[in-house]
Formats: sequence, C-alpha cells, structure tokens
Amino acid sequence: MEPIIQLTHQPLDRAALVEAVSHPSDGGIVVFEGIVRDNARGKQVHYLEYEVYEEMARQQIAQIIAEAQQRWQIEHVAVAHRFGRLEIGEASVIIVVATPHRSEAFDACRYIIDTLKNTVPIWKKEVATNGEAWVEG
Amino acid sequence: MEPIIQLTHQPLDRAALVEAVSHPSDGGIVVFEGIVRDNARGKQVHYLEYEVYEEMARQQIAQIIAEAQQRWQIEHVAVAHRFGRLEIGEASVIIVVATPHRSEAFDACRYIIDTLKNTVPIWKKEVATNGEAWVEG
Amino acid sequence: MKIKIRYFASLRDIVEQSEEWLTVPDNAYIADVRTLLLERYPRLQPIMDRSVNAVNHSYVPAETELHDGDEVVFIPPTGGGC
Amino acid sequence: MKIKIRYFASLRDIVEQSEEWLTVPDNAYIADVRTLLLERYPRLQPIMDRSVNAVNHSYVPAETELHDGDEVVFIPPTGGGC
Repeated sequence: MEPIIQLTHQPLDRAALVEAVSHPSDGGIVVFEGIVRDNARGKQVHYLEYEVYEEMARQQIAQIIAEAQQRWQIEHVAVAHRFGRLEIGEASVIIVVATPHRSEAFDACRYIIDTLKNTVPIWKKEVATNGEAWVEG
Repeated sequence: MEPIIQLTHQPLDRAALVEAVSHPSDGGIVVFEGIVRDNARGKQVHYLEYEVYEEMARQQIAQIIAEAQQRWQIEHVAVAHRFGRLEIGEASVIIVVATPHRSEAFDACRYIIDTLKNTVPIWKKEVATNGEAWVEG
Repeated sequence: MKIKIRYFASLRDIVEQSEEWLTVPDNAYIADVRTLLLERYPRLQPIMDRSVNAVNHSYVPAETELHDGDEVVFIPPTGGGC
Repeated sequence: MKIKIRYFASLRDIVEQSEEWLTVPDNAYIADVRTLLLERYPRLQPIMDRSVNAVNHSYVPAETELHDGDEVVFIPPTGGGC
C-alpha cells in the first residue's frame, strides 16, 4: 500500500485515516495525535498558526515513512499534518501505523513523529496573550 | 480525572474514548487499538470469542492504570476491552493516553497493553476453519 | 465452610459449568482446593498446572488461607488485548 | 543565472515577502547566496545562523553548487508536530 500523506487546511479526520490504513492482516494500530495545548513555556496560548513548505514537507514525510517501513517491515502508514490557524484542542498532526504485531507499530509511530518534528519544514507560531513568536523545536 | 475502564459487549467507540480523555493541557494522545486479524499461527481465523472475568478484570486494569499514572505522572487514561464474539477487523481493545508531552503517552500506552495482556483475566478463543482453541498468551 | 469456585475459558469447557460452591474444611488453603478439584475433575490437571490462583479478584499464592464465602478462581493463561 | 528564493516563518516576517528571484553568478554556491542575502537583509543574520539549506526540496550542504532555476530555501528550526 502507498503510504497516505496529507497536508491540509481542514480539520484532520482520525477515523478516516485509521480506516484508510486498516487491513485484515494487521492486529495492532497505533495512533499518535498532536493537539494544540492551552499553555507552553509558562505562557497562556491563545491559538497556533502552522506554516508549511508543502512540496518539501511532502517529500520529507515520504522519506521518513520509507525509512520506518524499511526498518520495521511495516506497510500501512498514514501521516496527516494540518496548517493554518489551529485552536486549543485541535489536532495538528495524526500518525497512524497498522501492523501485524503491536511492537513494530509503537516503534514506527514514535520514530515518525520524532523525526518529523526535527526534519520536516513545518513551523509553528504561538499566539499567546502577551505576544506571538515562532517556536523553535 | 478518574480513569475510564470499559468492559463491554458493544463495539468499541474510539472517538468517544479519545474525547473522554482529552484535556486542554494535553499536547499528545497515543491510541493503541488491538484488532482481530484474519490469520494467526498459520491458521485462517474465522472469528474470535473473548471471555472476561469481569469483576477481577476491572480491578486489575485499575491497578495497571494506577501504576502507569504513578510511573509517568500521567492523568488522562481510558482502557476499553470488548468481549463476546468479534469478527475480523473489529477492535478488541482500545487504550488511550493523553499527556502534556508525547514521550510519556507512548511509554504509558505500551506499558498498559503489555501488562494487560499478561495479567488481566481475559481469554480468547480462536475459531478457525479447522477447529477452535483457547489461545494462551 | 463454603467457598465459591468460578470457571473460565478452558476450565469451564472441561467442568461444563460456570461456578459451583464447594464445602471445604475451615482454614483450608488454596492448595487444598486444587487437590480437591483435581480429584473431582482429573482432566483439569494439564491446564491447572498452568493456572494461577485468584481469591476475591486478586492474585494470591497457593499458601493463601481461605475464609467462608471466598470466591476462588484458577486463572489459565490469559489472552486479552489482541 | 537566476534562482528562486522562498521565505518561510520568521524569515518571511523579516524580508516581508514569500519569494523572490535573485540573479547570481553562474555556478554560485549556496554559501554565496547566504552572503548576498545577508548584505541585502542584515536583520536575517541571527535566524540564518540557525537555518539549514534546502535546494529543490532536499537538504543540502553549504558547498552545494547551484543551477539556473533552482529553488533555494533557508530552513529555520522547524516546529511541526505538536
């Protein structure tokens, strides 16, 4: 199965992503969901603004997934990242990995989110009560 | 928040469980979902029958969650397990952990499913094309 | 005194019932109940060897002393999760 | 030759545009473009020091030679995910 990569302004649809990667041979699904928190670094967050370098982000995510697939012999993966303005409680990223056995699903899902944060050109501007700033890392 | 523990004949509702544990201070949610596979140990599985010793299972799950909460300083957890007859592709278990930071959510979620499999009195009968058997482990 | 035994999974299949009350000597131990059940249901032997003991919803060692009305379950290897 | 520069996040805020075409000598290196941009926008200095180079959607070292029509982006520290 081709991995699913979604970069979108729209709210992320967890159910649709899980549905899309599910396969009768898979016994375990791990979903990671990143959510906009109401606070960060001691500040009260008002909302977030995500910006993406879309063509490159798509390519980097494809590469991360390919690495994970090779390393854990997994097949069914979806990565969705939202951009634009996100309110508290909304999902910025959803990663779904379905595998025959759960251990690989946990490892691959964690690898994908950790690597995505480091290497995919997506930026986050935190708009807090006392001003706004691009968040590094 | 009191952890959510669900033992039910009904199909598990992933969205409701995620909703129930989500909290504005949490930045990461990890969901693990165990799914009935179409094959196991080289056999073609027809369906599964889960049996539960309900009072004790509830108590054991509460204890596992309490351990995870203490170990990773997490608050928001839901564990749901279905019993009775389950068809291929249906979810037998859903574990949701929401935490301020994702690393704890991954660790706690994995700890809960691993420990649950070992210590919670739930049994699985595999009904395959060539007969049925209680599965150990 | 009387204790309640409940049977699950393969044990239930063998004894063909979900529960029964057993009369045992006062201050009997879990180990005594094991012996008693194996006399009554010799076919339980292989699975009992791989089962652990629970009294009133907690895992306990075989040297646990029982009390009137206790609920005793021999827990075969579990298969919950997925 | 001409190359296209695109600006994202804090770099875009500073230069106040999303992209521009730059004329650079044939066979210029990424490092040369950095120098050129810092002359034009001195306020980029702190963030450029923490930015890495991308050409045509791939990360590349500063010694990378450029070609006509290349898309060059200096990538400030990312914050995707959550």
